[in-house]
Amino acid sequence: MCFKMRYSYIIENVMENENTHTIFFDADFNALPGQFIMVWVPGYGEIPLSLSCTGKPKAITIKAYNEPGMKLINYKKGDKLFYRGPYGNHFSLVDGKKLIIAAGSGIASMHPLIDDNSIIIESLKRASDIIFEKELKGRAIFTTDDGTLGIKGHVIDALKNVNLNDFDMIYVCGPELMMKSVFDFLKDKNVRAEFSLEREMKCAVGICDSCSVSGIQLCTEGPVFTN
Amino acid sequence: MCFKMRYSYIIENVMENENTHTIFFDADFNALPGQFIMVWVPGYGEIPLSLSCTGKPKAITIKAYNEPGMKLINYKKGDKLFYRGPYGNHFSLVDGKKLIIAAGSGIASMHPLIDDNSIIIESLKRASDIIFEKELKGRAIFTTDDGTLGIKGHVIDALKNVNLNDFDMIYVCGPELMMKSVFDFLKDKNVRAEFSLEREMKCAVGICDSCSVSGIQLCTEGPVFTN
Amino acid sequence: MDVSCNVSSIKLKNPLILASGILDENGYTMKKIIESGASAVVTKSIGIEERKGFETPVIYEEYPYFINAIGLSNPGIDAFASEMNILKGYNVIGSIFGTGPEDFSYLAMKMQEYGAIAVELNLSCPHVKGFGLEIGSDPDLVESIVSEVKSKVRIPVFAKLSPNTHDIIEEAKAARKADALVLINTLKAMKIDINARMPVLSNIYGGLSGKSIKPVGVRYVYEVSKEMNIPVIGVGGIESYEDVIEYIMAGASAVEIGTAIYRHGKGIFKEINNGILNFMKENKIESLSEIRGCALR
Amino acid sequence: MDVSCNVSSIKLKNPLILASGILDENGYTMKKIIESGASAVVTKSIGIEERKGFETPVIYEEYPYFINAIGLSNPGIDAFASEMNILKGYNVIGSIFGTGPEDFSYLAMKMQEYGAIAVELNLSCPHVKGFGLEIGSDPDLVESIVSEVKSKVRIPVFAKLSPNTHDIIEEAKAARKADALVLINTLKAMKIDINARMPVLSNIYGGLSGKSIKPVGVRYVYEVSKEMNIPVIGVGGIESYEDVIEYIMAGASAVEIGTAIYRHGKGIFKEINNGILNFMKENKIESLSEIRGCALR
Ligand SMILES: Cc1cc2nc3c(=O)[nH]c(=O)nc-3n(C[C@H](O)[C@H](O)[C@H](O)COP(=O)(O)OP(=O)(O)OC[C@H]3O[C@@H](n4cnc5c(N)ncnc54)[C@H](O)[C@@H]3O)c2cc1C
Ligand SMILES: Cc1cc2nc3c(=O)[nH]c(=O)nc-3n(C[C@H](O)[C@H](O)[C@H](O)COP(=O)(O)OP(=O)(O)OC[C@H]3O[C@@H](n4cnc5c(N)ncnc54)[C@H](O)[C@@H]3O)c2cc1C
Ligand SMILES: Cc1cc2nc3c(=O)[nH]c(=O)nc-3n(C[C@H](O)[C@H](O)[C@H](O)COP(=O)(O)O)c2cc1C
Ligand SMILES: Cc1cc2nc3c(=O)[nH]c(=O)nc-3n(C[C@H](O)[C@H](O)[C@H](O)COP(=O)(O)O)c2cc1C
Ligand code: FES
Ligand code: FES
Repeated sequence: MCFKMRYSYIIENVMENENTHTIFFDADFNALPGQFIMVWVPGYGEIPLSLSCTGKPKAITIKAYNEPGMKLINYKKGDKLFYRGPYGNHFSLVDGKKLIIAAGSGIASMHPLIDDNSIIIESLKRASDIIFEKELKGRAIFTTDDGTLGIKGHVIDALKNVNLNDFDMIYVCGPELMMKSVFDFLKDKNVRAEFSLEREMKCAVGICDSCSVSGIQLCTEGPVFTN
Repeated sequence: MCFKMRYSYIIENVMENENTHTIFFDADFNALPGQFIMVWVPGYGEIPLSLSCTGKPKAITIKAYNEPGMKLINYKKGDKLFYRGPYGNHFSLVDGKKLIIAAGSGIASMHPLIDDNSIIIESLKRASDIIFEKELKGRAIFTTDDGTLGIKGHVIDALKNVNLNDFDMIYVCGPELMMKSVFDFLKDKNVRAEFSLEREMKCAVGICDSCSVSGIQLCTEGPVFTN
Repeated sequence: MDVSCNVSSIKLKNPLILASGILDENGYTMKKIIESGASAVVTKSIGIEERKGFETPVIYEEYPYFINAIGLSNPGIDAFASEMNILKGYNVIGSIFGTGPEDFSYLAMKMQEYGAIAVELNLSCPHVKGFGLEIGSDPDLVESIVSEVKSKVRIPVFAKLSPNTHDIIEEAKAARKADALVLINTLKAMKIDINARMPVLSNIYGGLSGKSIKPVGVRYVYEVSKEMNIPVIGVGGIESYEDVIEYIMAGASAVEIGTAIYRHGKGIFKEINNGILNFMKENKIESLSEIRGCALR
Repeated sequence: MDVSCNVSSIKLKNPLILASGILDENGYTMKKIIESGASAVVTKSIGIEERKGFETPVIYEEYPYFINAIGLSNPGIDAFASEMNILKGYNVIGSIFGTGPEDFSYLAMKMQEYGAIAVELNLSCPHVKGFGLEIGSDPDLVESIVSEVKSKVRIPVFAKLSPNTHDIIEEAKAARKADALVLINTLKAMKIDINARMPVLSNIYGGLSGKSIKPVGVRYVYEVSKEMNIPVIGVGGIESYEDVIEYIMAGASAVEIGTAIYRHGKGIFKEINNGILNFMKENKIESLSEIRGCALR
């Protein structure tokens, strides 16, 4: 186990929408869907970001809110991306049918799970917030707050119409409130589900206590938990 | 490379003569003839000692002069022997006939080389100084200062009578004066010879400069040198 | 075989305490640590007011180095009441920091009220201006803080001293009224990333902890145990039962473990405890008091 | 690409100097080191009289720790003439130690007479009573030693300071008349063998060097470079070209390498030099001055 700070060169910076970018970089560490890295933007800070591609090349998909994020989405091909990791546990990989439930940038960590065997329920504020449009095409059920795409409403409104028994695994990532509502909805159904939690993370190695929930460190024992 | 202080249990302490003892200990590091260890006698000091047995069990043979030596020869079966190493390079192992030239406790480092294919020339002060008597039986030519065993005189007096071309390798260890005389004697002969040098050693890892000869550190680049 | 130990009037079932600043901001986390085998936990250092701490990055890791500049982030003593509540009945030592005797004694009284079994004065954090190190290097201030706190609380008072000093004995003597000394805090240090061409930590400087500092920690415990007659809790770079035994032979009454958790997880307390028991069995040691300070010459 | 550098008036073909105390008691050894690629060597610290140094064991090694208590063993300044003779024409920096201004200035003059290109004042050895650390922690004494030596010799004077301090800036200011500061010496530390139940080093305490102390060394170089305008030579834990670059980015004019030799051998100087050249090439750096101190904020 050695997580020293490293860097990789950026191969491509793809704008997904107004403030969301996917940054591909040339790294050869091994990682699994659900794991994250700590990205250091020298002079601006360090933030946890899920790997949105876990193969080769790797990628992160970031919705820029804060200073490091804003800086990051302006990185260019050939720039150095500094990071440490990968950290955390990962989603269970299953052979059968998968249901992916995402809201906002939560889709980033589940991007590596999308394949011909998966259906995605994604909830957005509005149609223009969509990312990974190409990958989602023909596989996704959308809900939007303003009804500009798919169902007007929340994930649960879409989830109600799905036959949960069709799926071998349900993956969920998004704002905590949304995950709570999905968790509650699934509670009395007999399904396998995994939730990826996001909390402030400072150390990512399980010693600073900033990401703890009920005595569990999300950075080392999570971020993925089962229902 | 990790030379941290370790210990092994002593299996047997064999008195070779008045103040020379062979101490067998149960260690499983790999070593070759000519290498040495730094033996720590807690509270008394640390001294370099050649391995007089390099297989299993290992052994050191010590002629006690100073405080740590005196303490060491009184160690009993079951006591802990503290040491670090093995250090240094080793004698070249050859298949053919070997001539071993030793004086005093110099024989210790060459003990592992003694076999049916070797002849030993050993010089002693007097007959009672002999050690490894059993192993030497029938293979050794002795010289003594007082004539109480073998030839009265020095190694060279014995060396003169030997046909050097019979040997594929000559090994030499003993006081520096004796080695110098052997070195000079062999200079114009066309033979392969290796000399094991002993100097004060403090660090044994090539940084304190206490064992240096002409800019070479005996502890790391020696103790074995070729003619 | 008996691994229990006493630090001043406190009896602990084993010598393994969680060090301040590591997994101890949250009541449930600390509970987990005690359930994992620690005999007590020291809380994160708590001050009068909430502090956010420094911007990220706040740690740099490259074994055997671990450098942190968390910056004394903490919720403030009032908000911390709720975490302490979760820990009722558990062995919690309240770590506190402040700028002078008033701060420290106020915080100590609060910790006592919250049920702490002892209070640990952080006189030694190396990277936060105005706290810790600057206090720790002023013997008069240390003396007045310790006296003041001692006069205000009934629970034992531990003083955690800085290793960033040239004369630990002077420092230790200034803190001699404490019921125990805690040695050591981190060494002031830093890391520059040569590819980014800048310091990694947002605060530039941080504190070096973990494996690298063990020989310094052992030396402080030894030096103080040799010169003074005061219980010492050893901290710094403990990763294995051998390290614990080394500190105990240097004179430590108990030890605190911090950084090692990131490599070994919370299981380290049970692991080390088992290691100690095995060592005692092999060496026919009945109680830790037989070997405490046995290396002192 | 240019790896040469200047330390005060001295021009070096590369920034890699052999540190004091490692393979530098013997003239032929030092010659070998220079021939292996070091741009200069610092001699073992030499005093007025011969000193045998401490009884063995004088080192303890367990990567990443290296602890030594050689005890300033040296042949005395008069006997050392013959070693210096072997080194005529080579870049030798004479390290000296003593108890006060007279000792130091006498020794410095001798070193100058022997052909040293500079003199390094060892104000910082942590484990020998009456020398080094005790001197280094007395700013007035440091100041008078540096002044006295400066007034007596023409060659540059370097002051090697102790990291066993709470305020390096105070120390550095006391030595400000020196032509360069050398940071850092070893950290006072120790090792207890738990099976022997005693300290390993005969002197009990020794100095921690090697990998473990690099973050402390870098921090001292950075802190002094930031606060003061004086050349600094970085020392402590350098094992690779990355470490050298890190020290240079922290502000070091050159570096000294010691302990790493036991793992990497004398070839380390060429190896590191090649590493630096590659790094410069990849990063399009023409001269080390482009990156010197570039991490300072
Ligand atoms: C394990 C893990 C994986 C993560 N993976 C990703 C990822 O792949 N892609 C990604 O974009 N982010 C991801 N994040 C979140 C990302 O790290 C944070 O957005 C970023 O660190 C800024 O967080 P902050 O809390 O410091 O925000 P601040 O700097 O405090 O942000 C300012 C404001 O923006 C809001 N905000 C911040 N982030 C979000 C968000 N994602 N959605 C809505 N509002 C937000 C905050 O609530 C706040 O009001 C991940 C976080 C974790 C813990
Ligand atoms: C690589 C190496 C391997 C060694 N292997 C062995 C070994 O296998 N067995 C062994 O017995 N010793 C061996 N020695 C020597 C042993 O380490 C020393 O005898 C011991 O360290 C004491 O040395 P000292 O110089 O400190 O003697 P001191 O403590 O100074 O000894 C006191 C006196 O005894 C004399 N003396 C010391 N050693 C000898 C000696 N061997 N013969 C005659 N006079 C002596 C000294 O000249 C001195 O006058 C080896 C040394 C080295 C460097
Ligand atoms: C992330 C981190 C945070 C720390 N925070 C504090 C703190 O708030 N108060 C304190 O007294 N010591 C703090 N320390 C120091 C530790 O308590 C301990 O003294 C030091 O890390 C040495 O022990 P270790 O090597 O076992 O970690 C912190 C250490 C680390 C690594
Ligand atoms: C075996 C040994 C002996 C040393 N002797 C001296 C000395 O005589 N004078 C001195 O100024 N520093 C001495 N030092 C300290 C080194 O010069 C250097 O400052 C320290 O070891 C840190 O550098 P390093 O980590 O590269 O070894 C010695 C260090 C070692 C390991
Ligand atoms: S981020 Fe520090 S414990 Fe998880
Ligand atoms: S014994 Fe130290 S260099 Fe050989």
